[in-house]
Amino acid sequence: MQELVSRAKELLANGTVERVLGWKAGDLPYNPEPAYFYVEEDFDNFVYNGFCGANLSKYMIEASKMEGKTLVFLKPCDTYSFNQLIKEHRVDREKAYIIGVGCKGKLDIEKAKKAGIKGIESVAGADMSDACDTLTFQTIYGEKTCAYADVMLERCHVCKGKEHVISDEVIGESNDTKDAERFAEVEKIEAMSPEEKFAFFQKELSKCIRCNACRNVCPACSCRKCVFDSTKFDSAQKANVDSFEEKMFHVIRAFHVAGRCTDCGECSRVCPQGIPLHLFNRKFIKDINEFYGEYQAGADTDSRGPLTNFTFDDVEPSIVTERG
Amino acid sequence: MYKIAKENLSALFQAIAGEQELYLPVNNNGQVNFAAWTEGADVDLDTLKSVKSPKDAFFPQSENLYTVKTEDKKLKVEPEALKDQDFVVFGMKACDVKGIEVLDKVFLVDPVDTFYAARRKHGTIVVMACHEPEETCFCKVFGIDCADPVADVATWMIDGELYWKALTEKGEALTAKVAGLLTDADETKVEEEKKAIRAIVEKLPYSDLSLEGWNGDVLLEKFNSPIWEKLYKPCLACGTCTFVCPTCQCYDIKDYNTGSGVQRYRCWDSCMYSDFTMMAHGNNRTSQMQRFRQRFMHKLVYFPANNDGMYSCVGCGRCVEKCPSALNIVKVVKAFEEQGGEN
Amino acid sequence: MQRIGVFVCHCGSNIAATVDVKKVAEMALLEPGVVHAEDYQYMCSEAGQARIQAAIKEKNLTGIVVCSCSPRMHENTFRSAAEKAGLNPYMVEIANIREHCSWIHKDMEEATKKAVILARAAIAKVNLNAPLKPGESLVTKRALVIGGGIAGIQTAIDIADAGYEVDIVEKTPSIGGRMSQLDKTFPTLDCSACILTPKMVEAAAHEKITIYTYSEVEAVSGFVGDFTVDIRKKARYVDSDKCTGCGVCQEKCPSKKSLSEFNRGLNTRSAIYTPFAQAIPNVPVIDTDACIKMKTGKCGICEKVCQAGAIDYQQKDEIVTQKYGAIVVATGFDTIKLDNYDEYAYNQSKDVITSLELERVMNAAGPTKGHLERLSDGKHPKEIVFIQCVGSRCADNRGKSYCSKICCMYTAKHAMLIRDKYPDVNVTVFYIDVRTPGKNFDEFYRRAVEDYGVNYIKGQVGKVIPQPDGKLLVQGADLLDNKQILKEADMVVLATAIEPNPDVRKIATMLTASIDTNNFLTESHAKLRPVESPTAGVFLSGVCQGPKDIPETVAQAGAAAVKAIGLLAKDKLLTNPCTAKSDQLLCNGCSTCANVCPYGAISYEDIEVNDHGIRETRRVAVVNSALCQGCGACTVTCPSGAMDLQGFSNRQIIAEVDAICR
Amino acid sequence: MSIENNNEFRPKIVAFCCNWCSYAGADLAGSSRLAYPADVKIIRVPCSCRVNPMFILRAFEKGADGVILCGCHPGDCHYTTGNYYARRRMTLLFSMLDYIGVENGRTRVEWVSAAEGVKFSQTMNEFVEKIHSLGKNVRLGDLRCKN
Amino acid sequence: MSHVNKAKQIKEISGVNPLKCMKCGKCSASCPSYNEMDIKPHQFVSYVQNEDIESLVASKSLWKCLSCFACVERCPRDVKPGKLIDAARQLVVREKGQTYLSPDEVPELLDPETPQQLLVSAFRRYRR
Repeated sequence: MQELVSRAKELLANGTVERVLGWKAGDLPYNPEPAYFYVEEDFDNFVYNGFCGANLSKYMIEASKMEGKTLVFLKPCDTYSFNQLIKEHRVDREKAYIIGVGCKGKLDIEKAKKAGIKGIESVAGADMSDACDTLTFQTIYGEKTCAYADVMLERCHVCKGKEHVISDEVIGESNDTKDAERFAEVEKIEAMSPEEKFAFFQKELSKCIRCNACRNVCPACSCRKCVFDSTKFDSAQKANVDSFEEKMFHVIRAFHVAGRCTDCGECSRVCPQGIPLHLFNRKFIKDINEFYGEYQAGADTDSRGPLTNFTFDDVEPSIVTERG
Repeated sequence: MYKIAKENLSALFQAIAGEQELYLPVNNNGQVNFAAWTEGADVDLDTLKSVKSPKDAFFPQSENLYTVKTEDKKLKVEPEALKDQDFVVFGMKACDVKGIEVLDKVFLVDPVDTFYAARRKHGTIVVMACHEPEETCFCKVFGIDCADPVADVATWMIDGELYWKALTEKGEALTAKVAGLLTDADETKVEEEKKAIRAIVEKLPYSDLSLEGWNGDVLLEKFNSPIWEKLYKPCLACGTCTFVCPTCQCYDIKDYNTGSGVQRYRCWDSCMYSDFTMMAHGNNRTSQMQRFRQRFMHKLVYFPANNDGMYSCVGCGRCVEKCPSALNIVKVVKAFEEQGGEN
Repeated sequence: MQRIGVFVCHCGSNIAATVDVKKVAEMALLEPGVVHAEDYQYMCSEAGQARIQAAIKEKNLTGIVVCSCSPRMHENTFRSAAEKAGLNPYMVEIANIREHCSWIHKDMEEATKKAVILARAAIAKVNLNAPLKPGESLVTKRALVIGGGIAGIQTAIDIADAGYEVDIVEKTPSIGGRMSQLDKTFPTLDCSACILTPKMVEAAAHEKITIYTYSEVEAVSGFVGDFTVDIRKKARYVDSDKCTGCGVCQEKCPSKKSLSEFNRGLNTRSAIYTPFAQAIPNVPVIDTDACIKMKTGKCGICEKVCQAGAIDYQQKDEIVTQKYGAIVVATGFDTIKLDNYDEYAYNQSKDVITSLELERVMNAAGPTKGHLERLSDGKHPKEIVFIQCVGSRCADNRGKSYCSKICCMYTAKHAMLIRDKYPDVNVTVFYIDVRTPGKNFDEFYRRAVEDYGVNYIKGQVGKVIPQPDGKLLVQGADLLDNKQILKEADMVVLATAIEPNPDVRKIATMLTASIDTNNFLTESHAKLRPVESPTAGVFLSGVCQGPKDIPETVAQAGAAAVKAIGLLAKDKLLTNPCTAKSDQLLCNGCSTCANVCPYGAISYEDIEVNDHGIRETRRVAVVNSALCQGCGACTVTCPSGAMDLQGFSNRQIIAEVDAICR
Repeated sequence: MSIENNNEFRPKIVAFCCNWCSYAGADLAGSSRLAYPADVKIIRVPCSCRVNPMFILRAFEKGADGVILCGCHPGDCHYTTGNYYARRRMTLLFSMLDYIGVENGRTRVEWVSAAEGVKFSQTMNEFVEKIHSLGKNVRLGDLRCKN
Repeated sequence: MSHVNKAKQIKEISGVNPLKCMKCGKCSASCPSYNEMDIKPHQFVSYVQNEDIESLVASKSLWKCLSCFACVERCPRDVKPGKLIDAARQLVVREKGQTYLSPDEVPELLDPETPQQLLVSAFRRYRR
């Protein structure tokens, strides 16, 4: 972390960048927030640890409008989002100085809390320098420990890899965290009967409160005005908890980002109701891979997305029925 | 003071639900929220905080106001019926109850919101003391005692037994209905529990948060502070904080085209949304900074200025837990405090 | 709120027999916005139209729905009727209650119910219609012809004769194209040069035609009626204005070892050269790869001998930018490379030649001065074998899948000419099929067989084996006699497949004209619009569209010219108003829409916006309504819903959906 | 009307037809008097690529029991490439609907040329039959739209 | 097995679609064993197309083909008569069941007249 700070200070001092976009320590041991750093003193609060799950790529849309360059710290998976945003002309590569940061898997404090850890006063083992694979919590109710991997975000278990697909330089080591198959959950659902599938999604989606956190955090959902907020399309919907969220909202949203979603997992991370929203996006990704060849959104900045492309002998929609 | 063994609670719930609707914390796919009790529901009284506050029992996220139907070329308006059945909300916490008090200030003053008023009239609240408060709690800051909560019925869960104490007429009435399931108890254990809870509250990291200087007198000073410009930056403009909040009361009114008519409904709105208070001329808050500022100014300045110093925050800490960008009201207060110290 | 009139047509009994038209009108009156509804015997009749017009005026209608036959039938009728009554024609919607209702249902109740719903959907749509005005764009009265072969020349002359300015851009130093390389032409055997040269001269002399030879199209922007084209005039190093075409420079040039492109590499030319004697313009160019002065700085002989002082070693490429209303592509063809056909020994023996090479051999101005001789030893051949379909009709990737169309006829021509001039030479043609559709074509082929004794053998050649004595052993099959044939030949002529000029791909990309897998330009409709590219304002002339012979090429050149003239004759173009439109406040500038636009109609601009008080510069999509054809691909691909299609807007379609599902 | 009175299930079916091929194919079916059930209502769009997946979801939300999209055969698109994009969009959408538990016969894409009146009619007959076998769309309809 | 099935099998084994043939005869023109054959290479295609497998299997040509693959190489239509012959041979071999030669028996059976190319070809063909 010190290396990140000193490099950032250096780049600020020599005028390469005007500001630094990173994470600032929170008021609890596990809630750092995305923040800008402008001068040397700002870095007193700088932090980069296992709780820095936020994907800073989306913030670069706004940062691209500012004067001068912004130094941004991107984790390997964040770089895919950044690339995709370049492709969609939503960020300006020239306005970004990208330092790829190492990643050892990011943490989901909810998982610890679900495991009964409450009243947390401090956490040990979440720093990048910590080599241990255990997290130790000091709580009001005593010391608690749990395995690092058990508190990891879902997305880290199916990590795309620790390569930075775009960066100006890379600092820090990464650990391979992949220990599950990316499409295993999707396949499980695919194998269900229509009734089971429907029940599964109804149960999950009935929790939705339409807070729009999934949409607003999503780097692919970068529309200036979302169709769900726009009166123009006759599609504006707001917090109709009955039907719309359960049936349409998430499907439409997933379709809107299909072929552009890098599977960064932010939607699932931020959902206050713990809905596994990635299951929608990943279904599209799986289908795209199977029907049109392997495609990873954000792997590059110039290829055509699968939905703005075609081949003469693409599969027919009837494949959905035929494959049973 | 009565008590009932934990294992008999389902009988208690069944008894209550036999006569009226019962809302209580239910675990659905890993998330605990208040929901109507049904046979076999996974009731969860151990989780301290439901994801959403239980305010929907009185102020649902979405409710119909009236339906307009077309009959040939004429329109027929069918108003939605007001709540006319009694119901019980079981397992609210002291902060949640305080949240309802905040809502009362909005909806029960003239002009009275009839939908809300009807629900308040028919609802009986059973509150539970917080056995193990968490690091995100700061109800103490607002003078709430989560060890000794006040509602129609107050309860404590101690060593596998629920202690039960009716505090109001409604509470007495409910107690009478389920008296057969309750046994008499003395208050010793409850007093001990209260002490234990209060001791923990003292240790909570946010308990010493100071709201000094947050009142209507400093409106412009706070409003014009340059701190907002820094604070709002990570905000994603989602509505999570407002939708989990027990006191946020803003709503939007919308129409839904059912094909054969229009349903007019209201639903929670969020001041964080870009289309919040959108009017014909446009929007009076055009930047996210302004919208972000609005939320906290409302909770900590405008509301107390209009309501005898009552803040429209109850320190439940849900926003602290749920904000995707780890922003929250505590960070806002602290940021001003730090700034104040420097100046 | 619209004031909508609904007009239900009986169509005699076509509709009225199965649909209760009165009921449809009655039900329509209950729909929002409808202030008038009536039914009538024949809405499309004069009287019916008059009723519509009367209602528009009396009831002050802002939109109308006609419940009648398919819009493909009478939409235009009703639109112009409405327009005459002062209503915008795009405020008319048709509910198709004949083809889609009365004609397919028998039960009156059921058909009536459906007609009511179809009317309701049309009413819902028209409620959201907005008056549309066809856009107008000015037409630049000048045409560009890319390619200066017979196709390009003919097109240019025809357009120029109609009084419009035409520019021809030709890549090589002279116009004339493939036809200038031919010796004689079938089926009349007249000399190619004799009929082509006058055309070339006519084009060059035409006051309306400007010829850019040794030039290439570098960039194209704009759209139908208003293209802007950059033409690169490559440096000739000879001042065209001064040069008298005396040819002394070519005679004196010491560098004479470059292969002659015009003679298909069968002989050589000087470094400063005109491709052939009748070249137009008769101004040489310097081949910088061969020129000693250019390579070493020493020499300069041409400059010294040039009386006119036309040599200019300092000349630079020049870019000419010109505006055009129409563009005709006439880029022609070449023969395919034979590297994949080792079995025919083309690369092994000089005596195995392509038919185009034979043209040069037979030509009096060719490498052998028109004498038929073996290129290896100059000897007079006694036995010549022609092999058909070399690289044509090929299913694998060695050749082309299509029939090159011209080979059967020119082979008959070659065989006949040889037998005519040299009766001692035996000519054998190995063929798969002889294809001679065309006026006097089969007669021509029969003459070769019957009058000239050309030996046609049904069967293909498997291998040509050069022999040590210089002969060529041809191993073929005679499928009719079921024999394998071994034949010693002195020369073998390959009817090599033709392919579009390889440069056409680059040009098609610049024009956003579509191209097929064989690099032929695609026509707008295979039967009904064969000389128009799907890209408006781009026309196709000659082999660039598909294999064809000279008469067909000239015919198509004329057709393309007429299409271009038809366009240039207009002062303004009316554009289909049902085009896509981008809402600049919603647009993200993400470029997704441009990716799917088949017409290149979407571009991006940085504009200043005031989005509810936020002022900023944004990259937004701009649709060129002159190019947009209104397919709507962009509207669906647009993530923000900024892109919408006028006349088929999101809200309109959703309103129809809602009305049907209600 | 009596159709509503007897309790027979009459599905609501929306058919999107491209203007150049399929709408003309439907016209041909009409002029050839090739019957198909009145449950099918056609919406004319310029090209199959104009059909936004949202339109299909919207139809289901508002109570449609089946949605079919007809366009020019691949390679024959009036706008050269529109139906290729439509094909990809619909494939993915249908797969997603299948994934969330919507019966997968409720949606269909069929390429119908202007000359294929017979095919249009046959397709519609088949499709209506399929929807009959699936019954009312209960999974995607919005509860508020129940009349 | 009916002749229809046999024809089908030959098509399957060879992967050849005889309908693609345009009857140009380049195969026969290329064949070094042409004169030895009673059914000529280009005719193989029509025999298969006409499902006259009996004659094909009984023909000398089957054993005169050198598997030099000249026809396969040069066929412009991707029909590859050589593969049809190969397939017909396999059909014969399969009908014999499991009574294959053992390697030891081969030298005895070798006809000194057998072209070396055939042996090389066979090795090439059967090495997998």
